[in-house]
Amino acid sequence: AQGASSEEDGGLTTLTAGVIPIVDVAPVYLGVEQGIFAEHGIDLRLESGSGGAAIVPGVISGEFDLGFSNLVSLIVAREEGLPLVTLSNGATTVGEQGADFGGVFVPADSPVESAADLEGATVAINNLNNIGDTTVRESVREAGGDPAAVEFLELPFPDMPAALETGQIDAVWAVEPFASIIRESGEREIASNFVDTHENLSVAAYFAAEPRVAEDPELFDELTAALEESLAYAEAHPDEVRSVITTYTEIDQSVIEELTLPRFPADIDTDSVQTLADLMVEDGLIDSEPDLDTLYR
Amino acid sequence: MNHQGEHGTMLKVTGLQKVYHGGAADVEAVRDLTFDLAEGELVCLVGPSGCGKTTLLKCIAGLMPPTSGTVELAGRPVTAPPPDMAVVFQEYGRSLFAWMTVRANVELPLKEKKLTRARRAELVAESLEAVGLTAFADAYPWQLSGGMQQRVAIARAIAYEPQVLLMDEPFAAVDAQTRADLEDLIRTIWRRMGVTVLFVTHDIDEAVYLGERVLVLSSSPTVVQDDITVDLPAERDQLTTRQDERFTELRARVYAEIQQAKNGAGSTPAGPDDHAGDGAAQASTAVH
Amino acid sequence: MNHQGEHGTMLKVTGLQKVYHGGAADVEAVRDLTFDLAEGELVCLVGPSGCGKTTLLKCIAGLMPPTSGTVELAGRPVTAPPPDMAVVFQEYGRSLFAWMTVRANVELPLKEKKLTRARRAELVAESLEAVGLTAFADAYPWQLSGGMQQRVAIARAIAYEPQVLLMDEPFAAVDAQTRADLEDLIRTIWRRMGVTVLFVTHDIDEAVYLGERVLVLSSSPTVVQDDITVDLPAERDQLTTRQDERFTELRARVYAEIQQAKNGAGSTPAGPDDHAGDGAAQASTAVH
Amino acid sequence: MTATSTDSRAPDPPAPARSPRRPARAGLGRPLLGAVGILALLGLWEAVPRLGVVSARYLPPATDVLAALGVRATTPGFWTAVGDTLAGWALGLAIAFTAAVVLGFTLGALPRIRAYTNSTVDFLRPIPSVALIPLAVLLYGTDLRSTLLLVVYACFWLIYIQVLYGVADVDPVAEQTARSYGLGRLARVRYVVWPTTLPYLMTGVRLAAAVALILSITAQLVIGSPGIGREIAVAQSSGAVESVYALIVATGALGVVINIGVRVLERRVLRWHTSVRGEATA
Amino acid sequence: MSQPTQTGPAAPAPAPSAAGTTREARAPRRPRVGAARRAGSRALHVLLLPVVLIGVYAYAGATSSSYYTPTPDLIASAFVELWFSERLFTDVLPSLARLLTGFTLAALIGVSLGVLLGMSSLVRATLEPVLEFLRAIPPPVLVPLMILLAGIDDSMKILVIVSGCVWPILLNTVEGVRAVDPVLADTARCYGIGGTTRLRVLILRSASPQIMAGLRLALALAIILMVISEMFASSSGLGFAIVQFQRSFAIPEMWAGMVLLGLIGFALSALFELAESRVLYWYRGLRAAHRGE
Ligand SMILES: Nc1ncnc2c1ncn2[C@@H]1O[C@H](COP(=O)(O)OP(=O)(O)OP(=O)(O)O)[C@@H](O)[C@H]1O
Ligand SMILES: Nc1ncnc2c1ncn2[C@@H]1O[C@H](COP(=O)(O)OP(=O)(O)OP(=O)(O)O)[C@@H](O)[C@H]1O
Ligand SMILES: [Mg+2]
Ligand SMILES: [Mg+2]
Repeated sequence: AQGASSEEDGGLTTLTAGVIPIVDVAPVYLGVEQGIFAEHGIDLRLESGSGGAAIVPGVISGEFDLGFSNLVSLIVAREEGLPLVTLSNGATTVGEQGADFGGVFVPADSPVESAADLEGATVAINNLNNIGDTTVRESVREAGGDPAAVEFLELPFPDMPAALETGQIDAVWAVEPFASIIRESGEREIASNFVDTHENLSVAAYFAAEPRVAEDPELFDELTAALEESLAYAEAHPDEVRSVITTYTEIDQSVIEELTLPRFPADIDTDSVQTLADLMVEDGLIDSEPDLDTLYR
Repeated sequence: MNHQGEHGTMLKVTGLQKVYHGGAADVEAVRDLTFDLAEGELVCLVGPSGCGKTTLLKCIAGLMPPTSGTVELAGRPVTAPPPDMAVVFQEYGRSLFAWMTVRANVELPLKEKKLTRARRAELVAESLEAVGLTAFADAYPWQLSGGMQQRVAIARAIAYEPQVLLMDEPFAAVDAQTRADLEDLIRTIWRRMGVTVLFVTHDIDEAVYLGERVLVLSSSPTVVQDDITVDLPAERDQLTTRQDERFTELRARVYAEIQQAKNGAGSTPAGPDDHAGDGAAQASTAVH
Repeated sequence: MNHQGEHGTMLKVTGLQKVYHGGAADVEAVRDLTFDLAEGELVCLVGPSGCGKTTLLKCIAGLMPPTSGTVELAGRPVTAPPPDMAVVFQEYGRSLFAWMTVRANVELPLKEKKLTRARRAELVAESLEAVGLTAFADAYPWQLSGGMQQRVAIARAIAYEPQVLLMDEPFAAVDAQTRADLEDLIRTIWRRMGVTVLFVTHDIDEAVYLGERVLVLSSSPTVVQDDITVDLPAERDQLTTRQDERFTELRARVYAEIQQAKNGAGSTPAGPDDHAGDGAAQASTAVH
Repeated sequence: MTATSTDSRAPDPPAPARSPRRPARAGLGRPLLGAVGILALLGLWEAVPRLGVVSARYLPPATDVLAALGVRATTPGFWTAVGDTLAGWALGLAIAFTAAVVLGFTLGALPRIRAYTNSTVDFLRPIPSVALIPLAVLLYGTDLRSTLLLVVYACFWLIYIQVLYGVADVDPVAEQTARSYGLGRLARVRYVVWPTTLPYLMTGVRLAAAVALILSITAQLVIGSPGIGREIAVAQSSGAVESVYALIVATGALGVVINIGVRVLERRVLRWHTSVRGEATA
Repeated sequence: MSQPTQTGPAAPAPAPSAAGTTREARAPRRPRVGAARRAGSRALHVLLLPVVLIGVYAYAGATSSSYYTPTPDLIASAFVELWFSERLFTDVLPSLARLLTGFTLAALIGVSLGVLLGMSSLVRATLEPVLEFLRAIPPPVLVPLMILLAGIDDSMKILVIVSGCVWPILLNTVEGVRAVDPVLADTARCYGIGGTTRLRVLILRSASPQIMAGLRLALALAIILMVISEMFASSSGLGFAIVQFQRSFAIPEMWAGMVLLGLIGFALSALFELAESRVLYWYRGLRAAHRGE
């Protein structure tokens, strides 16, 4: 999709998105399926990999026209001087304690009762120094514990259920579909860290490279509009979201029916991002207060 | 022909046949060999190039299973290399351990025999002395000339103090003088220790000078073409023995046999009378 | 001593010294060799085991740089293997390419000579025929006996039709009869093609029977101990020549020289008079 | 025993009874043994979760996984994925092979120049391909070329080092023979160095074949270009344990098939080598 | 070849068995200046190409700088800042310890299993498909299973390292053992050399050139696998740090980590070279001997 905007294809402009095959990106799949992008003159191709490792360089190099990433990563990248801007919101916490699409889990027989009890425990997080540990620390803080006393350890989400069940780890922070899998095997949820951080927390966003956007602002206006429309559509049709998930993941049907979907508001809650940024400064993920205004397109 | 002398039979080869299956066509290296060696006998084996001497030796040493026939050593059938047997290989260079010094090469089998350190040192020193390599004990085999390597292999065999000694053209790479010395060395050891020796050589003089008997193999299909008793006195000497009239006679006889073996279709293990020359015989090893 | 005969000098070795630095101690393999070969001469080289014959040959073949001294071939100094020179190595087994059949082994150098396919086939067939291995053309070297491998190496050398032929104990592993045949073969080729031959052997009879001259090397420190002209008729024959009186004389002379070379500290390239026995000489190759 | 040993071409069928025995053993016995080995592995795998050593949820029994694989194998998508993976594998391996062989032989023959490259080679070799992924994506995006970069980078060193050791293993006597017969540099490489290096090279190829497979799958897994790797990624992030194992089995099976191929090749090209001929003779 | 300085009127040299005693320094073949020169040329060998490459890279970077390929000075300063700190002890040393443990284990397993497989064609035929199966599986996808079996502590990481770098050792050992010279093997059998002695003096030694090739490959692989193993279930270590830098877009730091990996590789390789030159002393001597050195 290099220099994609010129590639006219039946009147449509072909754009490529780098996404991760998880529940959160269902709206774009839905948008494509519903023809929302086509209506905006865009033929959106979705490429999925297992991790973010390839998405940011892909967007920077122009391989992808847009990508999907959590906001902590985006803030860090921006701070490190990568010219990234957000296009629209990606996924937002459900905002309900104990019923979010991600949370902190402990084995059923664990002595840990609340986030405060995590002091001295080891918690598995998919990526260290990222949104997971930042928000879990906040949960600990809110519950009156000392976040510095919590040990974090990296473990991919897919390995968490097994690690938790075999007792190799005290607690895990997991998101859907693993949250459901863990719940199903009877483990206990002790905190909803996103909710603890901000009840409207914008967890992830769609983003693009600033120079690309500046090059062709109209195209990206259309793209943003299509994204927002897709998000709104998804928000309005949860059943369709559940069914579109089956097309790009292999999540078990029974799990799909159970799992908690995030909310898909179209706009980023800047207030929640500010909270997040403050926490990042506090935890030392970044050195100074970031200039968030430049992050939003 | 009965050569067992006063002792019992040490080595008994019966109807030995060996066919190699490796290549595209099967090769019958030996057809049917039957002979035996008495205990403490020194027998030389001669025969045309490629007639199967090495093959025979390897079968006797238990390194290769014969295709048919049996080898018995001191009454027991040989299926694996028997203890107390030493072999000097024709490919002397490849039979030395390149990563060990000359001394270590000679000493290694002695270690396996669980001799004391002192005894080992003594044997190594003696045998290296005997082959004239004392000064090279700490050299590596690849620092030696061909003849010297061959002498290391010989030193290793004699230091081992075997009951049976198989040697495959062991003096091929040494000079005439050294060769004479080594011949005498072998005879001395043989007489002193009563070891049974089977000695392959291409040098007819050597065969007659060394052996109590000379076995002549035919060219392939290989059988024992002749078995000549060397009725020279036990006390031999490079000068006098070789000038002995009987020596010359025997030598001539062996020579004739070999010539015949090479040219003729060595069919029966018979005397030196009934042979018809045939030049192409040498090429007939490959059986298609 | 001037042996150049009617032709010019083909090979000129002057003050050749070779010291091996490889091991712990340096070893002086050859001290000071000076001699030359006329074009089309057949010279035999004899000397005690380990005296440096192989070393000398490798220096002549341009495979090793001498420590000092020079080798000149047809007037040009040798620094790399010269063209039109064939070498038969003492380690015949390792000099054959295990991954090629006998035929391919013999043919390979001819390919490099850019001969036509037909000519190559002819040469290969002829030379294999000459050494009696026609039937084994398609076998691999490791399917052959030691003597057969050696004959392949010889076949390769003669098929190459070199101007200079260096042979390092080429008949060590073949039987007496084959050896005699091969000796005659070498002489025939030499006479027919006018090739210059340097032939290392341990067999004194062979040296005298084959050569026009016999060079005797001393034991180390190695020098040319004697240079004996073989004044036998050019037309030689296994039976008559060997019975010739002159043959016996020459043979005795070479034998005496070698014995002396082995026992004495051959210091000067002198005649057979001035030698004092020194048993330890053989051990003296290692220079510290 | 009045044999007519006069003519070598005389049809003299030797002990024909013996001949058929070996091919039978070589042709049937080995794969059978191999199958026994694989069956034993599967048996162990079946037993471990069934006996509750580990939870069947995280290590499903072999039969379940094979069943899942069976189902998957009926879908065309699976075979496209296999095809994509193999494409990256084959191309990457071929490029790495060519580059490593050419460079290995060149530098192996020029020890002086090689001395200058050693430090750099030692420096570059331990850099993990996986860490190069961002760079690969930056350079080539997510298409095949990225995968190729990673595959080639990882495999190149394997073959290269093997070739260097192989070149060093040339028998000096053979080498000298070739030189004395006037074989030029190229001819020596072709007739002497190459055959000597072959066993090393074969090992290198077998190593690299697996590593190429691993990296082509890892690249797909992380970058998300199409292939088995991406299927694994999707299955993993969906928590579909059985699918993950099914795909792993498919990967392993590919490895076995590839190895069989290399072994067959080896038996052909190394017929003369001790390691192969030793099993045929005696 | 050095010029000969005639060794005096060498009277038939005394029997050299008493080597060393009469080592009348054969006219200093390689004077001390030579030693210095050799050290210098060795330094040149090591440094020339890297310097040239860095130069080219710096030049290319100066003309077309990219975010993911920072200039050498940026990498260098990041390098100094990162690794000349206590991170060396918290990240690098534990990683190195795991690396060496893993490599050692892999060497032991690879060589012993390799000898077993190399010596018995029966065992080989039985196990080869299984091993090939395991070999083809990417270590990253095996990590979950390893976590199940070995937990998430160091043992899992060592297991990852072993499971990845055992293969070159294993394969090379198998091939090396299979290629033992038959004449030598026969010699050993004749002289009753069996069991562990046979293993020690025959099999391992003659296979050693090939085993060394395998070990050398495995050494670099072990470093790579150390990084991979730290991508899972870890919170410290060199590999972890590199991944972390990469993920947080600290690109010069990431490159600094890679440079450290390279340097570790180089250092280990140099050590290995030292060991190899001792183990393969005979092998190199043998080859040099035929070249006439
Ligand atoms: N591995 C093998 N495969 C096939 N044929 C073989 C093999 N080894 C030997 N032969 C054949 O067996 C025959 C006898 O070989 P052997 O080595 O026993 O002869 P030899 O009597 O020792 O000869 P020489 O005196 O030349 O050493 C030869 O024709 C040879 O070609
Ligand atoms: N690579 C080497 N390193 C050290 N010394 C060596 C080396 N090669 C040969 N020598 C020594 O050089 C001397 C001469 O060896 P060379 O092989 O030339 O002897 P030769 O005359 O061919 O003996 P032979 O008749 O036994 O083959 C020997 O003393 C040997 O120990
Ligand atoms: Mg033989
Ligand atoms: Mg020699």
